[in-house]
Amino acid sequence: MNVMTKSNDKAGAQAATPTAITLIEAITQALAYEMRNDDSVIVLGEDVGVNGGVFRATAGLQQKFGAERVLDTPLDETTIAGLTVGMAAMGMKPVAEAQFDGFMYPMVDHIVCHAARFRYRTRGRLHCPMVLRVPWGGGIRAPEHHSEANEAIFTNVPGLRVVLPSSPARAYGLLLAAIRDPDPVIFMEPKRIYRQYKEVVADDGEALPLDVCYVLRDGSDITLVTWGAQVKETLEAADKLAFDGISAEVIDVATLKPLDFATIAESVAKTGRCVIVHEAPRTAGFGAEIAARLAEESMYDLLAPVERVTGYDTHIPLFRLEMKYLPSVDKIVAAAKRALAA
Amino acid sequence: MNVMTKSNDKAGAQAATPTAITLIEAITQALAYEMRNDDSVIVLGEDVGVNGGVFRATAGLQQKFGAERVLDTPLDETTIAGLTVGMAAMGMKPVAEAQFDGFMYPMVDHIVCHAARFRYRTRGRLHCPMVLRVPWGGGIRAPEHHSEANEAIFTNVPGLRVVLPSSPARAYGLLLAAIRDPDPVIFMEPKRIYRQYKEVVADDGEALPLDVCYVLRDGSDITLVTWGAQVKETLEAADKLAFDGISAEVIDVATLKPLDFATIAESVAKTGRCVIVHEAPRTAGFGAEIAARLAEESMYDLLAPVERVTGYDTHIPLFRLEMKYLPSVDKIVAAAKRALAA
Amino acid sequence: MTVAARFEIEYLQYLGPDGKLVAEPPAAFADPKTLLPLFKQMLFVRTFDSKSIALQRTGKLGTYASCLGHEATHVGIGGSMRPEDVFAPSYREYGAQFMRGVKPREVLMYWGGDERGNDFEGPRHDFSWSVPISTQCLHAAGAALAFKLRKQPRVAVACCGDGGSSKTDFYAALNSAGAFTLPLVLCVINNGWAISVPRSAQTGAKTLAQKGLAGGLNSFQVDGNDLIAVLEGMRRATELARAGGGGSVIEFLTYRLHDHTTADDARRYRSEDEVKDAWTRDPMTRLRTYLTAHKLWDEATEKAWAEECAKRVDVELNAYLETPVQPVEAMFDYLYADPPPDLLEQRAAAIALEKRA
Amino acid sequence: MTVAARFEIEYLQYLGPDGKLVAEPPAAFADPKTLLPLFKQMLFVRTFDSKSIALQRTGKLGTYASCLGHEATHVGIGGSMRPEDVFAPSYREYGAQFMRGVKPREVLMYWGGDERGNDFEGPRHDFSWSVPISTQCLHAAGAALAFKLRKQPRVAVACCGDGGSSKTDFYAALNSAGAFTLPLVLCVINNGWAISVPRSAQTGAKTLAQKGLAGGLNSFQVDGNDLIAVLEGMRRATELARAGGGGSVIEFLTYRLHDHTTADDARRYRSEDEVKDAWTRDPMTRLRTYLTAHKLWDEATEKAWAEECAKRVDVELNAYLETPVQPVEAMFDYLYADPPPDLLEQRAAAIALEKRA
Ligand SMILES: Cc1ncc(C[n+]2csc(CCOP(=O)(O)OP(=O)(O)O)c2C)c(N)n1
Ligand SMILES: Cc1ncc(C[n+]2csc(CCOP(=O)(O)OP(=O)(O)O)c2C)c(N)n1
Ligand SMILES: [Mg+2]
Ligand SMILES: [Mg+2]
Repeated sequence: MNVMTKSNDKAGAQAATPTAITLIEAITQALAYEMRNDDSVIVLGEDVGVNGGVFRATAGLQQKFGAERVLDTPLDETTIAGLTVGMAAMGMKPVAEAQFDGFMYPMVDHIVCHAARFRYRTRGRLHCPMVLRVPWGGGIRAPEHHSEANEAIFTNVPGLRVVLPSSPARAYGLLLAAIRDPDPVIFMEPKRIYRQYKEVVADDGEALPLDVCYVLRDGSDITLVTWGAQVKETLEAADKLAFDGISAEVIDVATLKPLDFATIAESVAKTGRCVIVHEAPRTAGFGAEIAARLAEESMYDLLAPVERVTGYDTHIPLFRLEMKYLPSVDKIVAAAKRALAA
Repeated sequence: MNVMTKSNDKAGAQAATPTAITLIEAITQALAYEMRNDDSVIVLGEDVGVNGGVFRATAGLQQKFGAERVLDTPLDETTIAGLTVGMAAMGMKPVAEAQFDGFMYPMVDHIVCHAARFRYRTRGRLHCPMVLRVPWGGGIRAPEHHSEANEAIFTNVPGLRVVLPSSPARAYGLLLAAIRDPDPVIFMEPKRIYRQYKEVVADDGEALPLDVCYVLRDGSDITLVTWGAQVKETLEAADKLAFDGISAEVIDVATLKPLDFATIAESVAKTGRCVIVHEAPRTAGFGAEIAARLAEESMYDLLAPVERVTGYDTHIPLFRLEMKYLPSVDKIVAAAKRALAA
Repeated sequence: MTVAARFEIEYLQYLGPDGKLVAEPPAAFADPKTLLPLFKQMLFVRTFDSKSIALQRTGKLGTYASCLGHEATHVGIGGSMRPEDVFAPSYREYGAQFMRGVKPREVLMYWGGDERGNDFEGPRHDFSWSVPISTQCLHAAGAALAFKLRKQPRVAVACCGDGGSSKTDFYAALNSAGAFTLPLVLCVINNGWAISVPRSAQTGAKTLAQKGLAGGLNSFQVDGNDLIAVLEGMRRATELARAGGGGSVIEFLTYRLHDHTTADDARRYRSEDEVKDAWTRDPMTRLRTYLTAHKLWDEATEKAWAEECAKRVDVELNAYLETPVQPVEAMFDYLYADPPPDLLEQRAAAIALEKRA
Repeated sequence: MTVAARFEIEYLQYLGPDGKLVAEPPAAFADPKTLLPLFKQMLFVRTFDSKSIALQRTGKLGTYASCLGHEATHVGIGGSMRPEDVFAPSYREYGAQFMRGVKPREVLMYWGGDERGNDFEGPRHDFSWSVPISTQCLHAAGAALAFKLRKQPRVAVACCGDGGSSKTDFYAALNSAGAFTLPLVLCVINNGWAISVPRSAQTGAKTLAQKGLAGGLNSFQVDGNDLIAVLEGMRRATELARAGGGGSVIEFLTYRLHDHTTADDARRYRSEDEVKDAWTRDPMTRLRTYLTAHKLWDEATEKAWAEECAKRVDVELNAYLETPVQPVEAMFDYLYADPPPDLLEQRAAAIALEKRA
């Protein structure tokens, strides 16, 4: 391997010819980069050490940075959340891992009452520069509680950022941004596409902007808005629609909170139609906020009712049925056609 | 006092001439009724016993029904939630109290992972007939964490009911319904109006229907949709609008989840305009779901963009500023006028 | 110096790793014959376990959590309970569940991604598997509270792991058991590992049993590979509970001989030597030796029983494999007793979509 | 019988309720002179407390949590810490906070409904008041972990109540302290009541100190009305922590002489007799007697100091009362370092609304 290092670059570039990596490898790469770059970055969670995480997101980090930078915690999510808040308040930058989406609930108290409030409560005297990473969503044939899309739990909570990357490049760039952000970030990783495909992602330490939507595909007839694993199905739906001569714009929301509604509004102003796609249950899922903003601010642009393609208002079933629960390319195409027919 | 009892009525009517009572007294009255009526009903929480609850919602119940029916728990909300789930699964009907909205977060795990799932998980073998009561919302000059409107935490969770009464009569009737419902109910009580006014509420054990909106005032020009403490401001706003010749229909959602959208849709079909009022932060508050449904299903009825009058996207401040945070009559009137001018 | 309180944590062991008694067994279990049916059940469980792992490897089962090495603890716990008691397992105590009437096919259904596995025929009031670690301990405490309030002589028994004993729900359960004097037995099954995290990283406590002292509970350790110690520990705890004497924390010392689950590769984080060493304390071997010494078991019997186990497991496997998938509406039908109209609309839409497909 | 572990919970007391020594004081506190500044601080705190209650009664303060009866514990804890240590209070340990530099006016601001009370001048790294019970214990554990990882010789001290010792966060904190050998001192201030719930209803444990055994921590009780015992207990715990020896749980036995807060009426749930009896163990009286016996204090000094305290408290009260309300934009300005555009729009709208009003 051809190793290139600039002496004034603490983090260093690791490889001159970056190879294509998966989303999960991009996560690991971003963690490693920022741990080299900033020694206040600490990784903690269950099995993140020697084992490298149940999904291998932290693989090799303990070997590289030592057991004082990568900590296996006792098995308690309340503990992880509370320790993270306390460390962050003392100026460290903890990046905690919740092992699965379904195990985040015991963390809600410390996140909502403390992480999201320290700056506000103390008028800026203390704050919480922390990231909580969590493998998110369904579709991997996992046991119960390993498949939940629970982003809505956090989107009504002031003071938080909720970020959901959908490609290796965005995983790398947004995770770097999340770690560097001085406020708490819930970083949800679509586990279904952890290893779906590879992409060349330079390990250059360049963060991508938070708080903005990413337009993945330009279009003029209809706007498809989504995030996380469903980006894939949505892009495929756009392909299918194109085949029928329909030009779909595809937007990856990427940061749900705070929402960059301007980008969505601009697109809908152009297309007049909008389908929102997410895998969480429909009622009061985050899609509702986007539809609400459209009803408030884009009413006169809308040529058709807004459509939501979502999980049903029931729990995601165990894996024998789970794919029937999730949004599919067909469901998205059908919704788009309904909107276009309206 | 003129006591009338029917021998075949276990619960018994306590007073022939019911006196006017406050919302909190209606809660106590409903609890007492159902405890007489059904001995599987158990009240538990912090300070609910001798002290009768910090708001006196359970005043006198321990004296009346004994310490085995009204239990002071150790000071831990995880404990309260977990015990409640376990008791409910064994066929009791626990009515747990969280002392304040801001202390519910440690209960989220047991509510979301278990209360909401027992029936689903076991294909009906076990279920959770429980109620979690919680004083909800701001405006009482209380310390931090005593003023939160956090209903949105629960509205995306399948399997739950979320109920928010706004008058003594609805508090009585809906709490009875909640206790009798075989599924878990989060019962949020607008503490700001606990003692705001009195109303005659017969202690007749008559439940009111869950899962339906209550139309509190008929109108033809605009629909005002709200719940909880804001019902008062909304009705006052309707009065003010009437003064200007505007006829506002006022809907108390009452059960947020599952939502009776049909009643709202019907009203908007008539009025063509809608203002949604709630005190939780705007983004991804439950108002978003209502606006989203309008954008999906009532697009062609809408004559103006939907308006939301809500708390800001920040934490409700400590009490010196809190009233500036909450929706007010003026804010509602202004929003209605914007909608009417559109 | 004034001493406000003093405590001791007892350790129970009767049958050593070599199959010889290290202490006089308690009267109730002095006759080795009483152990025979449990030993047979342990063998059955081990057969079930290895066949389930094999099934998973062929793609016919989802992630599966093996119980290899836990047989004495699991079967001993299940065998110590009465039908009217309530059991709150974590996710690998099949031995305990089989003793209570849960069918192997139901275990397979659960790990096979079908909720109907939780609708088991075992005691209908038992809790189902609990994936969120140790939350079942609090549900068991709630059940125990219900029993106490109803004055029923029933006991709630919950299991969690060494890792699970770090979970706040475990602490909440023992705190409640002490505060309300609940008929609750908290079984901490210390198998040395919580996935890749060793017992030593979970806590600074010398024993996991002593956590019970935090709630004023009856707290002790047993050798979880010694069926007699398991039975005696459970006897003490359930008798105390049934007599209104309150809760216990029992730490069962055993070892997870397999990977955490079929999705795990334990070689990444623990040494072959440690596992080899743990095999010398295998619960099966010592009991076999003991029963053989008492002429209650021999190779021929073992062979016959092994065949019988294999046959019975195959019946269960086939029953599982032949169970058709639930219809799509199953995801709507068990959410509410009284489903709201919107949900019924979604249900109808899902069915329509199926028909089209 | 094999014993796996043995424990003892020690109880520290030096100065009895009558102001006489019941045991030889430790060398560090053998000279009564060392106690004098702390005693004066205790008197100051009591003055502050009664004036704050009076202020609340006139409607010029929100709900206020009195510290009456806790003075020795609070001042002793604060007086045992170094500036670079971190303190994580619950909501009534003003005595400890004053020792660290928090101003009385800041306490009043907080209870007066103004977030700026939390922006105190006391150590800028100290945690603010924590209303959600015992959550501060875990934040202190996180701080202790940060100190340890950075190899700083700093100690994190958290306070919670007897009720707070039932909270899962408290257990999580002591579990972490043991697992990571953290420089953490968990102070359980057992004042007999959690609002209306007596200590006896919180747990079946004989002492609250023994909860520390669950995490393998150094665990003991002190007489929280005896300043010497408080100081000695804190000395032992902080020295152990600073030396890398890990965490402690100290149970301070004291009594809440006032209502829970000004929003509470304790007569509903506890007897006058109990309160009368508790007054016989008042921390102030015994220390006054002790210092007077050593000619370090007398009535004239007390009178002069009481006047001084009253004057100082009045200055603080006035400073609080004269602080204007924050502008409306204050509710937007401290949420994010980098506020999103939508929030800035809401901010502008709120300001515009103010101007119109
Ligand atoms: C709340 C929660 N967090 C994390 C997990 C993921 N997880 C599953 S099993 C396990 C380890 C459990 O270890 P232990 O309690 O010792 O039980 P064992 O598996 O050894 O029987 C973890 C971390 C989970 N199921 N629930
Ligand atoms: C999580 C949470 N639940 C409930 C409350 C309400 N509450 C405030 S103080 C208190 C009692 C605390 O008792 P204790 O811990 O003994 O402390 P003390 O007030 O006696 O100092 C309760 C229940 C709270 N603040 N936080
Ligand atoms: Mg284990
Ligand atoms: Mg107390």
